[in-house]
Amino acid sequence: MLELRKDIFADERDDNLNEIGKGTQRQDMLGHVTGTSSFFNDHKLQGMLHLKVVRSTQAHARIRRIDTTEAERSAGVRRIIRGADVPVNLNTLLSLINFGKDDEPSLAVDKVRYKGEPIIAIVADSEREAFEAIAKVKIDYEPLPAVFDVEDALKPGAPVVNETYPKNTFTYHETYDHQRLRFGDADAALATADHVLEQRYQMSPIEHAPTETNGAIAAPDTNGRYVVYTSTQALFFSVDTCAKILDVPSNTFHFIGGTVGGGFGGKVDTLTEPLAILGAMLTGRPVRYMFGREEEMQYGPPRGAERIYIKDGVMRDGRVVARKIRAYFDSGAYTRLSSYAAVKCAAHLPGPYTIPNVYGDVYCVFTNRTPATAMRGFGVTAMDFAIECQMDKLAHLVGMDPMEFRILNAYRDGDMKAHRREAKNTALIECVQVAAEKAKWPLREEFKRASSRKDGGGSRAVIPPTPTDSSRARSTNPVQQRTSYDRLPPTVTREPPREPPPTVPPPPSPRPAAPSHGATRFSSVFGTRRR
Amino acid sequence: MTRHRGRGIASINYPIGMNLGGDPSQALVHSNPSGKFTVALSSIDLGQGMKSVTRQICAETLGVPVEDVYVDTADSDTGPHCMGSFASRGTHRVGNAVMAAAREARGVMMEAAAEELEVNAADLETDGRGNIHVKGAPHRSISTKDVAIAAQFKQGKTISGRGIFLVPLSEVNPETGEMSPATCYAHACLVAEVDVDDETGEVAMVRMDSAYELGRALNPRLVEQQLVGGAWMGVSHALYETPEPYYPEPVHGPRDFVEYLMPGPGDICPHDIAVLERPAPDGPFGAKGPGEMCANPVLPAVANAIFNAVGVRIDDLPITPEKVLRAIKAQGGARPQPRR
Amino acid sequence: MSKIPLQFRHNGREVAIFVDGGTNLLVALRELIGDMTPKFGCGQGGCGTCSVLVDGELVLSCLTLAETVAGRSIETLDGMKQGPNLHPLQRAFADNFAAQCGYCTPGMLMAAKALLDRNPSPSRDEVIEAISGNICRCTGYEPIINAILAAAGGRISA
Amino acid sequence: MAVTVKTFPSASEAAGALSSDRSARYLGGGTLVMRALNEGDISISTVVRALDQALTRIDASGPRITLGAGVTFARVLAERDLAFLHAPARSIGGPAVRNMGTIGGNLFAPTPYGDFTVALLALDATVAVQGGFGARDIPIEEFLQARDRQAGTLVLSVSCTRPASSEAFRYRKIARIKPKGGSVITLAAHLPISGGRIASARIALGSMAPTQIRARAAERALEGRSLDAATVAAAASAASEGTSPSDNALGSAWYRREIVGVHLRRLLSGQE
Repeated sequence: MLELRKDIFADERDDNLNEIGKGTQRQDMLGHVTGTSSFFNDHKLQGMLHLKVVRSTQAHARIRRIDTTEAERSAGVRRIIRGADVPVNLNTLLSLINFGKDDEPSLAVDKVRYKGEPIIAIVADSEREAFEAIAKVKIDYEPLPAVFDVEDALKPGAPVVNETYPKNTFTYHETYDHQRLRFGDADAALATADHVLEQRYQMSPIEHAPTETNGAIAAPDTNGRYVVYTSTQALFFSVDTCAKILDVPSNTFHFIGGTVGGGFGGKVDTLTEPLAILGAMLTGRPVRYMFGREEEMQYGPPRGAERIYIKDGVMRDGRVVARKIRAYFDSGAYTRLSSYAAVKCAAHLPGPYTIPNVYGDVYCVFTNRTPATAMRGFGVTAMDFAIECQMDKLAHLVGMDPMEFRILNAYRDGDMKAHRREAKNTALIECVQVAAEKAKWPLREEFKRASSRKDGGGSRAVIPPTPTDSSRARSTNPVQQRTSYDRLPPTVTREPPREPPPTVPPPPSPRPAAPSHGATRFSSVFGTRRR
Repeated sequence: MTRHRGRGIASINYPIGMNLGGDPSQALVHSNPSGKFTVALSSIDLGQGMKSVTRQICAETLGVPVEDVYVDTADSDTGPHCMGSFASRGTHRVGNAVMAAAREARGVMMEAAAEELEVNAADLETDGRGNIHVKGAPHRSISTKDVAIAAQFKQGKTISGRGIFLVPLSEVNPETGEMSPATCYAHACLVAEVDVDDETGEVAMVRMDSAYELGRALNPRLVEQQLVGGAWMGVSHALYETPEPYYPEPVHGPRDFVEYLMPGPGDICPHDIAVLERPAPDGPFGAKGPGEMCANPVLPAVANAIFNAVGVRIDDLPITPEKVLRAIKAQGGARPQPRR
Repeated sequence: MSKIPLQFRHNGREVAIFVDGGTNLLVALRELIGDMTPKFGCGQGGCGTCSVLVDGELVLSCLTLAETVAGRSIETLDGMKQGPNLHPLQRAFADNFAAQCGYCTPGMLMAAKALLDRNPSPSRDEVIEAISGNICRCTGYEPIINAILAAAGGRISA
Repeated sequence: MAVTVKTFPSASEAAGALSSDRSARYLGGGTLVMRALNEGDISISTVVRALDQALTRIDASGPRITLGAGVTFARVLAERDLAFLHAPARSIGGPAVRNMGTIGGNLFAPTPYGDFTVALLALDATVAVQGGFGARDIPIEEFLQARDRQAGTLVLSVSCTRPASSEAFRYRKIARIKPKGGSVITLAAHLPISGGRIASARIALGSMAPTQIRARAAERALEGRSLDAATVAAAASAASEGTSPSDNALGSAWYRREIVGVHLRRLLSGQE
C-alpha cells in the first residue's frame, strides 16, 4: 500500500500539473499482458546458428594447449572461434570513458583466471551439435594457485590474478591501490570518543537472476551491416564495446533492444554481443548466443561481495564523532565496473549523517572468481548494510532509541559532507519521522520537531583540518577520467607505491564450519570504553 | 517459546546517476503531421518503466495528453546516445533530456500555432487536452493536430526537439576524495518486523513500514512497483540470496532456481509505504529516482530486527538460518531485547 | 537427420510441423510455430516462464518432449484474448500493475488461468500455491496475487 | 547427432530397449530427462517411452495400494483414497511440475529432489522393476541403495500398505522458500500403534545422506513405547545418528544435523 505524503515539503513543489503525478498505465502494459512485447530472443531468423562457449574448468591455470581438431569435424559445426580470431581480444568496459586499463579477453588465450572463463566459442547448426562439439575440445591446463579471499589477495606472495594489475588491486589516480576519503582527523577523534566500536561486515555476492538470461542474436544485414538483437541494459555502451573488440566502425551495427526481461545491472557487461556478431561475421549466418540458466547463475557477472571494517567513535550523548572505514570490493578476475563501485562507495561515506571526522580506504581487489559487475544499489547496498547495522549497535551502546539516534546524527541542509560538498535538499529526518509514524514507533517531541531544513550549516558547514598522509606519494595533476572522445594521448602508467596493510583484528573464518556469528564478536568489543 | 518477534530500522540515502564521463543522455522528440509525438531514445526499459515515465514527462512538457506521445526505445539507428539504464539515472538523466527536447519541440509548436492564430506565441498556452489557445481567450483555439498539419504542409516547420542532459565530470581528488558524486539524493527509512525461531534459526518477515523520499513521484503506480518489488529484493538479499553459499570458498554454487534462494509468494509480508516529495532542483519536475535505493534499507533493518528478537548480530549476508542458529547457540540461547 | 511429423491444436487451430528428435515443446512453439509468448527462462523446470496448457493442464513446455503432444490441444498466452478483448486475467494484471519487465507475465497468466479454469474463486493461499512454480524478479509477487484475486472476484470484467 | 526417440506399446519392450543401450534414458514426466537434454547432457542419445497403460494405473481401493510409475503427483492429489500421500505429493514443485513429474521419476531424483520417495521409504514401499531379464519386486530400501546401478531397468510401479490412520503417517518437508522450495531436510514417519504402543516405526529422512535413508536410532527410541513427550524427545535426540548429510546450496551438513531432531520432535508431537 502506498500513501503520498503531499503535506511534507509542499512549499517546495508546484503540484499544478496535468500528466506528472498521475498513476497513468504503463505504455508497455498491453504488450506485456498479451505477450507481444518483443524481447531480443523473440526474433525468428532464417538459418539461425547457435553459439556456445567452452568454459574453463579451472579457477586459475595456464593454458598449455587447445586441441579443437575433433570438435571441428563434429557434425553440424560451422565455425570454431579462438581468442586469436577476436580482432581486439583485450578490453575493459570503462575504457570507453578512459577509466582503467584493458584487462579482459573475450576468449582466454594463454591463461584462465576464473572457473567458467570462456576459451573457445563454437557455432553450430543446433544447440545439441554445439554441446557435442564442446565435449570434443581438449584443453591442457597447468593449474596455478588461486586466491579467493580479498584480504588474502593483498598479502605478499599472493598469486597474481590479473597481470594488468600485478598487485591484485585496481590502480586509482595512477598512484594508489585504493580510493580514499579524508575529512577531519578520525584518529584523534577516536582517541577522545567515549566509546569506540570496530566491526567487520561481509556482503555476499548476488546473482541478478533476471528471468530472461543474457543474450544476443546477430545477423548479417543489407549493405554490409549487422543487425543485433540484444538484452543489453546500455545500448551504446554495447555498440561501442563491440566496435572496439571487433575493430570496425560503430555504424557497422544496428542494435535493437530496449525491451529487456529484467537486468538489475547484470546486462551491462556486453558478454554475448561481440561473440554473436563475430560468429555472424565468420559464418555469414544469423547467430544466437544466449546464456543457459546455470551459466547465468555461475558465470554471468554477479554483484561483487564486499568486506567492510568500520571503526566508530561515539559520545555518551549519542553524537558520532568519527568513522573510519576500510572496504574491499571483490572484483573477481577482471575489472568490469567494480573500479567505479569503489569510487561511488567512497563518496557515499559516512552514510547520510554529519560526522565531523571521516576516513575511508576502499579497495577494488582481484580474485579468481567470476568477474563482478554493477547491481541495483551498486557500491552502496553493502555499505548501507554495514553502516546501518553499525548505527543500531552504536544506539544500543549509548542506550538511545535507534530512530532518535539517527535523527540526532542525520545530515541536514547546509552541513558539509565528507566529500566536501554542502548537503542540500536533504530529507532523512522526515523519512525517519514518517516511518516511525507508520510503524507506531514512539519518538520524543524534540525528535518529532526536528527538520532537515533547520539547525544545519554553521559550525557543521566547516571543512575540518585534515592531516595529510605524508608517507604517501602525491599525484600532482590527477586525471582520473576523460571520455575517449577527448582523444587524449594515452596516459603514462606508474606503479603504485605499496602501502602496508593496516593492522586489523583477525577476520573470523568465512566458512560456516567456524561461524562468523556476530554475537561473540560484538560482545567482545561491546562497550570498549575509553574513559 | 521458540519464536521471538523483533523490530529493526534503517535509514539511508542514495545518489542519483553516476560521476562517470558526464553521464549524458540524449533524446529526440518529433511530431507527425497529425500532432502525435514520438520520443526516440536508446535508453532501455528493463521493467522499471523508462518508456512510461519519459512519456509522461514529454506530454507534460509539450502540454499534450499522454496518449499523444509514444516512446520508442533502444534502436541505435534512430535513438540518440544514452549511457544506459542503471545507476538510478533513467528518470533523472533521460527525463531531463526528454524534457529539453520536448521544450524545444513545444517552442516550434507554439510558433506554428501563433502563426495560425495570428498572435504572439508568448500569449498562447496549452490546455493539456490537445489544444492551444490564447491566454484568457479559450475560444481562440487551435488543435495540436491542425498546428502539425499547418507546420508540415503550409509553414514548413519541423515540430521537433533535441535534448541532452549532462552533469560535467567531477574530478576526484586522490588525496581527500573530494568530488561531486551526484547532484541529488533520494532518502528512505524502513522498519522491519520479523519472527525468529530460536531452535532452527529461521527468520520470517512479519511486516514492513517505510518512508521513501524521491523528489517527486512522477507516476505513483510506477514508484509503487519499484518500492514493493525493490523491498522484496531487499528481503531476498538479507535472508536468502547468494551464488556462493560458502563464500569465499567457491563451492556448492547454485545452478537453478531451486538452489538459488529467493523468497516465494508465500514468504512475502505486508508493506506499508509513505512517499515524500522534496523536489530536486535539477530533477525533471523535481524527480530523483527510486530504482535502486528501494532495496537498501531492508537489509540492515532486517538484521537489526533479528537482534531485537533474539539478541544476536549477524554481520554476514545472507542471514541464513544456520548463521542465526550458530549465533544463538554461541550466546547460550535467545536473548530477546526490549520490544519496540 | 530425419524429422518427425507432429500435429496438434495450437490455440484452437490445427498445426502440423516437423521436429527433430528430442525437441521440446517450447522450441517447437517458438521456432517452428512462431508463437513467441512462452519464454525461455531456465530449461530446468524452475521458473515457469514457458508455462502452457496441454488439454487444460499447466505444463512446462521446456520439459515437454514435443512429440508427446501429438493430437492434443495446446493453449498459450497468444490464444488468451477473447477476440479483440482482453481476458479478465489480462485486464486484472494490467489494472494491478502486475507486470514490470513482462518476461514472466506469459507464464504467470497461464498458471493463473489454469487455476481459475478449475477454481473460479480461489483463496489467497490457493493463488499463492498456483503461481509458486513461477519466478518473478521484479514485482515482489504482491500485485500478481492481487490481480488474480481481482480477476477471480469478478471485479474485472472482460 | 540428434536424439532418437523410441516409443513402445509395452513396458517390457521399453525395458528391453533401455537395457540394451547405455545412452538410452527412460522419459517419464520429463522433469529429469528433458532438463538434462536442455542443459546439454550428450550422454543421452536415445529417449525411450512406453505407452503402456499399466504404468499410469492407480489401485487405491484396498489396504495395499499400487501406483504405476507414470502416475503424476497431480493424479495422486486428485485421488481421495490417497489422502495420506497428499502432503508429500503437494510438496513437489509447483502445479506444473506436479502435472508432469511422476512417482517413478522421483525415485531417481538426486538431492535436493526426491521428497516423495522419503514418504515411500517410511511406508516400506515395494518397487516393481523390469530389467532385461524380467520383472521383480524390490524393497525400496534395497532399490535406493543400488540406485546408481539401476540404469537399464525400468520401474513399473510402487506399492505400499495404507497407514491405519492419518495420525499413523506424518510427513514434513523443510524448505527455505514457500510454498515451493527445495528440501533442506525432509521427514516422514510411519507410526503403527498396537495396543497404545508404537510397533515397527519407520522414520525416513531426505537430504541427510547421499540417498533417502531411515533414521534407525530414532525408530528404536520409539519402538514399543507410547508417543509421549519423553519418547518424542528420545527419538528427536537420536535423529541424526547414522546420518551423513552434505553441504549444498540449501544448507550445510552441520545445520542439517542440528535441526533434524528439532523437526522430528515437532513432527512427532504435532507442532507447527
